[in-house]
Amino acid sequence: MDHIPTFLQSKLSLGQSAAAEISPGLVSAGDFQAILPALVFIATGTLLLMLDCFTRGLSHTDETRKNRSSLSTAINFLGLLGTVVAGACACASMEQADPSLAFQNYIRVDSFSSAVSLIIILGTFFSLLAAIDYLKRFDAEHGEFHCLVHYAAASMLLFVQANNLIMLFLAVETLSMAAYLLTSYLRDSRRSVEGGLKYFILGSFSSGFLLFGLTLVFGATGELELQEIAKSIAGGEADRSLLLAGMALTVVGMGFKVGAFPFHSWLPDAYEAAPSVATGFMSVTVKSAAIAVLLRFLLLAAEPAGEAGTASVTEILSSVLSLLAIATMLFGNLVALMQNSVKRMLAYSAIGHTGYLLVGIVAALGPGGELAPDAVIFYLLPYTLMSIAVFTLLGYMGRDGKDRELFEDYRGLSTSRPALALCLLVILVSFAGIPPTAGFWAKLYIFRAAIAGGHTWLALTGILASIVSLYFYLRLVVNIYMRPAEEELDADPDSSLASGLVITAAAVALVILGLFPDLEFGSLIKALGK
Amino acid sequence: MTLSLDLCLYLCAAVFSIGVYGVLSRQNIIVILMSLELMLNGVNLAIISFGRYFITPEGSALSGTGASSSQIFVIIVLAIAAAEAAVGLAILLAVYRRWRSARVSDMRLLKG
Amino acid sequence: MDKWIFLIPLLPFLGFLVNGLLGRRLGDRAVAIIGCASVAGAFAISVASFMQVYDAKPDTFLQQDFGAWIQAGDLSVSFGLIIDSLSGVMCLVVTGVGLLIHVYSTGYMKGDAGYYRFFAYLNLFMASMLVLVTADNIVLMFLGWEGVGLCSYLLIGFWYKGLANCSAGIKAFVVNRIGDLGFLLGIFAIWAACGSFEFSAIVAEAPNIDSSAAFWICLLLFVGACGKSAQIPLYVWLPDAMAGPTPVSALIHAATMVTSGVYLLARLGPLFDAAPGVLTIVATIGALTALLAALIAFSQNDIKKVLAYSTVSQLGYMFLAAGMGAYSVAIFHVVTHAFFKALLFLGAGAVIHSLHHEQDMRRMGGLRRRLPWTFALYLIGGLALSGFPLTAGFFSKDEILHIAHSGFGNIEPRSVLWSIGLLTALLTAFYTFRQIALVFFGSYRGASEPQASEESAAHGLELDKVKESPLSMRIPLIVLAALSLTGGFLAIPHFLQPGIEIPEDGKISGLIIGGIVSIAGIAAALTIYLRFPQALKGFLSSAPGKLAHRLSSRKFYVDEIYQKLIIRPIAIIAEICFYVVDRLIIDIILVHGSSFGASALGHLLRRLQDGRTPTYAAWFLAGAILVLAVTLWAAGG
Amino acid sequence: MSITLTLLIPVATALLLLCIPKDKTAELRITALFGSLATLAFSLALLGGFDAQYGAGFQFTEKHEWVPSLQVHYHVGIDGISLFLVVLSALLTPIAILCSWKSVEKRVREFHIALLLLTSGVIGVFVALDLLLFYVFWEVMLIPMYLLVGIWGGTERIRAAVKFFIYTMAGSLLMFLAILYLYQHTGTFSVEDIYQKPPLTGTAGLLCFLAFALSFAIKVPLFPVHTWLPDAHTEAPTAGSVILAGVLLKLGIYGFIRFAIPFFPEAAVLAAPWISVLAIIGIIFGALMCFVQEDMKRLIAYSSVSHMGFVVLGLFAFNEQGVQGCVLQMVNHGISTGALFLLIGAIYERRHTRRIIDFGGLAPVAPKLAIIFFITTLSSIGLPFLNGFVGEFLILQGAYSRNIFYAAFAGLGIILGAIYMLTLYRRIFFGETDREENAEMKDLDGRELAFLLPLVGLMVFLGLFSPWFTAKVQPSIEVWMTLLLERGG
Repeated sequence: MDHIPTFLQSKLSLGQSAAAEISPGLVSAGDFQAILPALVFIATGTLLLMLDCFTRGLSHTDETRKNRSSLSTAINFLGLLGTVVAGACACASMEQADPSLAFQNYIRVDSFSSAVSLIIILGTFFSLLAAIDYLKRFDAEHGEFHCLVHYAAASMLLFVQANNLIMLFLAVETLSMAAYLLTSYLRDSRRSVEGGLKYFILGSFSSGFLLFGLTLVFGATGELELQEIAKSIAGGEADRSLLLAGMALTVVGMGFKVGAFPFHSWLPDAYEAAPSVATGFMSVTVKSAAIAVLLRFLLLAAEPAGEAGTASVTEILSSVLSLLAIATMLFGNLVALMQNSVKRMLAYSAIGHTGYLLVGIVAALGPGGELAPDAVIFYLLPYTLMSIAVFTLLGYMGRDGKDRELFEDYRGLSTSRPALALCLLVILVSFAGIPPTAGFWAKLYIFRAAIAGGHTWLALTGILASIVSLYFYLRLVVNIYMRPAEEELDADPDSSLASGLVITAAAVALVILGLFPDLEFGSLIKALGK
Repeated sequence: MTLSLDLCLYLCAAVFSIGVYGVLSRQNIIVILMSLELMLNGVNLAIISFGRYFITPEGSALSGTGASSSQIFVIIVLAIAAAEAAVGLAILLAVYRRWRSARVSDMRLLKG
Repeated sequence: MDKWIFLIPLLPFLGFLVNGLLGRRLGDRAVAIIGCASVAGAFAISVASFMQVYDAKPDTFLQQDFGAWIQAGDLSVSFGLIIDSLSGVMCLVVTGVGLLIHVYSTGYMKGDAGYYRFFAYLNLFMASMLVLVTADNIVLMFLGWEGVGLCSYLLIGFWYKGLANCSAGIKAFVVNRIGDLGFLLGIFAIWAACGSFEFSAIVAEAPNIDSSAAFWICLLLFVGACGKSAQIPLYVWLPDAMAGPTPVSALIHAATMVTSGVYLLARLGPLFDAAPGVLTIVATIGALTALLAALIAFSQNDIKKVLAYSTVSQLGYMFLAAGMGAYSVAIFHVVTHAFFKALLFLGAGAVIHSLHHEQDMRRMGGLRRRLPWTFALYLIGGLALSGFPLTAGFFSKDEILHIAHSGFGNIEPRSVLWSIGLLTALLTAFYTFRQIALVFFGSYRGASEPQASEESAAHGLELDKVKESPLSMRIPLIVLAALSLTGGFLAIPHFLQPGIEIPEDGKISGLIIGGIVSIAGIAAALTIYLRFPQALKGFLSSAPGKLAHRLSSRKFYVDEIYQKLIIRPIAIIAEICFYVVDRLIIDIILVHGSSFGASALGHLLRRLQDGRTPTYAAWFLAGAILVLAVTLWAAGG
Repeated sequence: MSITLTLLIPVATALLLLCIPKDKTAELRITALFGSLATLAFSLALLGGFDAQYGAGFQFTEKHEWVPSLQVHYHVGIDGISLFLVVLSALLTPIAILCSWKSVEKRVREFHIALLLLTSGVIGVFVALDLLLFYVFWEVMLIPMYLLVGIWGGTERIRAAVKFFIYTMAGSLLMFLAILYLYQHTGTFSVEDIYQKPPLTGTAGLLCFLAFALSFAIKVPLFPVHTWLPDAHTEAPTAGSVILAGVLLKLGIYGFIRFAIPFFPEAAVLAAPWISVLAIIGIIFGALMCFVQEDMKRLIAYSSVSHMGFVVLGLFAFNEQGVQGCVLQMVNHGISTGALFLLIGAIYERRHTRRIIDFGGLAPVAPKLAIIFFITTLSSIGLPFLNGFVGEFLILQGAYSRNIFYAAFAGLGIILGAIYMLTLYRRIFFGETDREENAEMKDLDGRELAFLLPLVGLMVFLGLFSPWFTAKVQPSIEVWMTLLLERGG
């Protein structure tokens, strides 16, 4: 990672050249190519919705169960296929090194957005895979699930690619709406709908702040396009206090999406409420997208260096974010310490991980920050694998329509399911950031970037938070490995192949990535391409 | 008489704040939904004000794409607000079916 | 001969290995043969080496080096052995007395379940002692030094079923270790000062060492010597060491090991000469120890305890001599003391053996008729110890007193110490013959007197069942008795320090005074205990008599003082450290405290999440306002 | 290649074990044993091929690119200091497997896998010449150890395991931060390269040193961060205790030697008196703790605190004798304390109690046990003729040269050591055999002798022929001292 990310190198020059290329009123094929993965998601999502709608009567009549199951097989298959195709498209776009703009600069495709897109697609794929078992077991095989996931994925891809405030807001809202619905997906469950409601109210509330922030930025600079905003700020044309207020509110809004303290409060409840597969999906993809966008927004839209004497916008935002990062890391990990439910513990630990990611963002904003974006991307990858796997496990453990979420429920897992326990051990070790797993390198890159940027205190706080986090990850290990089961876990549910696949694949990937951390996305894709 | 930008912004801030207050203080989910709409509309007002501000008396744009874009922005926000309201009501229905209540503070299963 | 001196320690060591590993299968007879033969071999080689050294010119020695033992940087310690006049004499004493005691033990230990173990330990002891004596460097000497300490521990606790024996062993080992720490530090100081551990190099370097360094080196080494040779304040272990089998007491705790402190001083004589301050301390401690132990010996009732305190007292004499710079005289006393004290111990052993392990003198008496041989031999030993004219003890002890009185070399006369020494000589004669009177004269009390302690094994043995011990035990006694009578005529000081000049004036008068004192003591004891026991009882029941007796019999409360001032506090400190420092402060307050703090904080923060959406929104709003405020404040500032 | 093979064989064996059905315990044990013996053979090959006169630098080095973007390399090699530690680690593994032959009944396969992975991790720490590689091994080995304590340990095992893990991780995470800081400063993870760069000085250097030192001090363990050790030792299965005492504690010292001190010489010299004082407190404190213990394993654990204090003291004397003694004493302590744990394990296997008060009079019942225990005790209290003395002698000589009071106070530990060890011995083996269970106790069998006698042999061998050892270490120590001087220590 010794190179400066390409998207950053061409940051300003691109703005100028792109401006010359604008040909108003025309939508070219290239434009569609740029958003192809998102289009594939939208297309499959719509197709699945149609399929579900027009066959719903079929599935609810007294027709044989066979029909119903073949229908869901078809839906599952289609969903996964769509994801794979989208992934392939994203891989293809990864090939092109130079950033490109589309739809009158509303969309910007560069290596950063492609990398994050791939992570999102990966997360989507794994979630859909895990959902096959889960939905069957919880008898919740409605077509909307796939449709919602696909739409959410599509909006996340657009979110990541957004180069314009309007696009940004549009994408984040569609994404959020899908997420609200996913949370309350188990609509017969009180918890699920309660979580959905809370998520919705607070989400909309934060959207208001986000929109206000974006508006103020727009008002201060007169621009909607990120590069133009940067230029305007650099040129000193922008109204400084208006701009700062706007940036601050944007950070608040985005802070909500990533789950930073004190904007986190929706997160534990929503995570607990949502069906485990959906929690896994949201926890990785929504967070990845939001973190990526926050980083991109701050990098692209803020001016590179401040005038002498006054603190630059970047510097101010960076110190605000440092405070948020510290609070988030400590809060998440400390509260996770006190949870009795594994799912809630994971929710709080997710908040903690947000804190680490914010450290990466802070590092990216400062001098010497060219390492940080890659560090953030690298962090997202193992995080995606770990989260999905562990939420899949939560789903797998569920029996009779109930989650088994307490720590005690995991006792003796290592004797009844040794292979699964081993995978889980790997995953938890990775969560704790211990080699030889990918989680270790993720933390390494982040903290290294922080130290390179002179944010040693942030790194120190991160280390302290990590020490706290050891305890609750270990607590699960203790229950799995060291305490005998009070009651034998029932036999494997008939459908657990996909869950097992997800967990195993994640564990193996984490180890491989831990042993060969230089297998970055880029090189991986290149290796596949050749 | 021309409305100065500052005045417009104060107005929209006030509308936004009323919305915020509503969300914070109201128990009825319907009212909260309305308050949320109020927040978005307050911001909408600001966008429009900015758009107007970016157009000089001569009718040409003061800066960049701002002036025309603001109108697009507003329309999109309106659309989003509508969609959001739909989603919100859907969730509200589900909640009401399960909880037989529309008081937001009743839902306290998830906490801690 | 110099090719073979390594066999001196090695033969007993091989004996140890064979007996220790195979002894159980070999049977008692073979064990005894191996044990004695290995020591006899060592004795033979010692004699041969000694003759070679003796015949040759002064300052010759035999040396053998077997390469490095410890090496680090410029520090190097080798396995090097040396036989010169000093170590030659010591070798002879050690192997000679050792051989006799081995022979004696074959009879004494007969039938004991740990027969092979006993001989293995004894052989190991011989090996260590011989390493100690023949080492050519101080670190190797330390190996022997610790080795004999270990064997002492093992042999004191030989009858390990009695926990008291084991505790006595531990006490001996630990008190020795305290001295050893001083010794070790002294070794380090020597290396710092001389850059070498070899005796020859140290002695050569001794005059160049600056005086304060020399003072500290010698003081530290003397601490080591105090431990091993049972001087104040580290003498307390020796009386307890009598828990071991009697041959052990004779060999280790009288004849050989306990004298190694004196040997150390003699070895490094020139070094100590460079530290006159330490010599004063040595002489003073020696004299005081001699007196104190003699006073305690007065009222002991255990036959071996009397001898043990007497040993401490005699060692005091040796240190007095060494403190006067007359190392050769000290060694002279070591040699004669080895003879007569071994004789006494073995004689006491014979008595004990005959009485089936009865050690309490109050339950003895009148044994001279039943045990005529033992009585005669014991009497010779007693005379020698009392310094009866022309016995071995007479010459060596009076030489010491004479030197103290007249000064030696550069050392001024120390008349106070001399008078203490003289007083002690009187006391020595007195308590020795008190013992003889109690054991051999009077009437037998074994059947009547109630048992003094539960440990004594004999249960009212009838006098006519008391039998003389076997021949294997008697022969060594005879040899030792002969040596005790004639040993005084060996001119050891002149052999060891060829240029020695013991001031002649007043020597004869000194001898006469010594003789008179000794005879006076003997006479007094015999008179009081045999003729006027009632007067004694009268005196003891008077107030000053009671006090004196109590002080003496309770050993001046030294053990109790140590217990109160050192051992108890350490135990209390250990408890406090464990429960307060380790458990409470470090583990509970700091370690668990920090985790508890984290949990408490977590618990507190958790309450933010109260489940009510408006609360959540309020926190959100507060956060937003805070972020806004910080941003604008930072921009303004 | 030999180092890599030594590292990989345990891992390969562990993978092989995964292929054997879990109920075939005999096959599992034999496979693990052979794997560990092969590791031992390779480590002995290293010992045989080691060239004491090689001069500066490391031998058997291998260097391959691992993470190019960070310039992390798979760079391994050994010098005289790490040589014997590698051999010791490889030696203790088959012993640990043998001593668990009967005592570990549950989850045999996982047990051996954990043990073998632990071996690899530990050896990796000793051979790594890349700071990050070192750190990876350093943490990797924690997990198997954690599981060993937590799964196969005694009644309080979970608490002990978690305490062990969090204690050590807390230290090592701070070190992790310091490693990254150092990397930022020097731009490399290569240990040899860092040796060549100008050292970090001032506050930054001091803080980094402290972070390293804390991590290593916890592992050693140095007073006052030792409280995890008694718990971990007491609860760990015998094999775990053996490896823990024999090897894991050495990692801390090794870390000081290889990393903390040469990286930050200025800070190390500044901190040396403080650390020495802590070491001395540890020596005395650990020994005093032994007086109060009721559980023999816990007693030995506290005695380890005391002994490791000596080792630290020798190291921070910063002279040839002290460092030489430190290296030697590390190995000595591994052998003798390892043997003590094995013996206590053997007793526990027979009597299922470790409370000292339950014993007494074992000497006539189990003479072989008594003799070996006694020799080990003597080795532990530093009796000349056995290994412990040479190490302690050199350490104290080194400490004396640094400051006479260090040696004097540390020497108290020797006295106290004699008291508690001999008392322990007395309480277990001497006295009347008054309990029936004790009277019926079996003596050591052939299997136990097979792993105890080599250790006893080593005690005697190192006690008599220590130059064989020190000659191999000496050149490396000279290089180390020069390095320290060059870097301003």
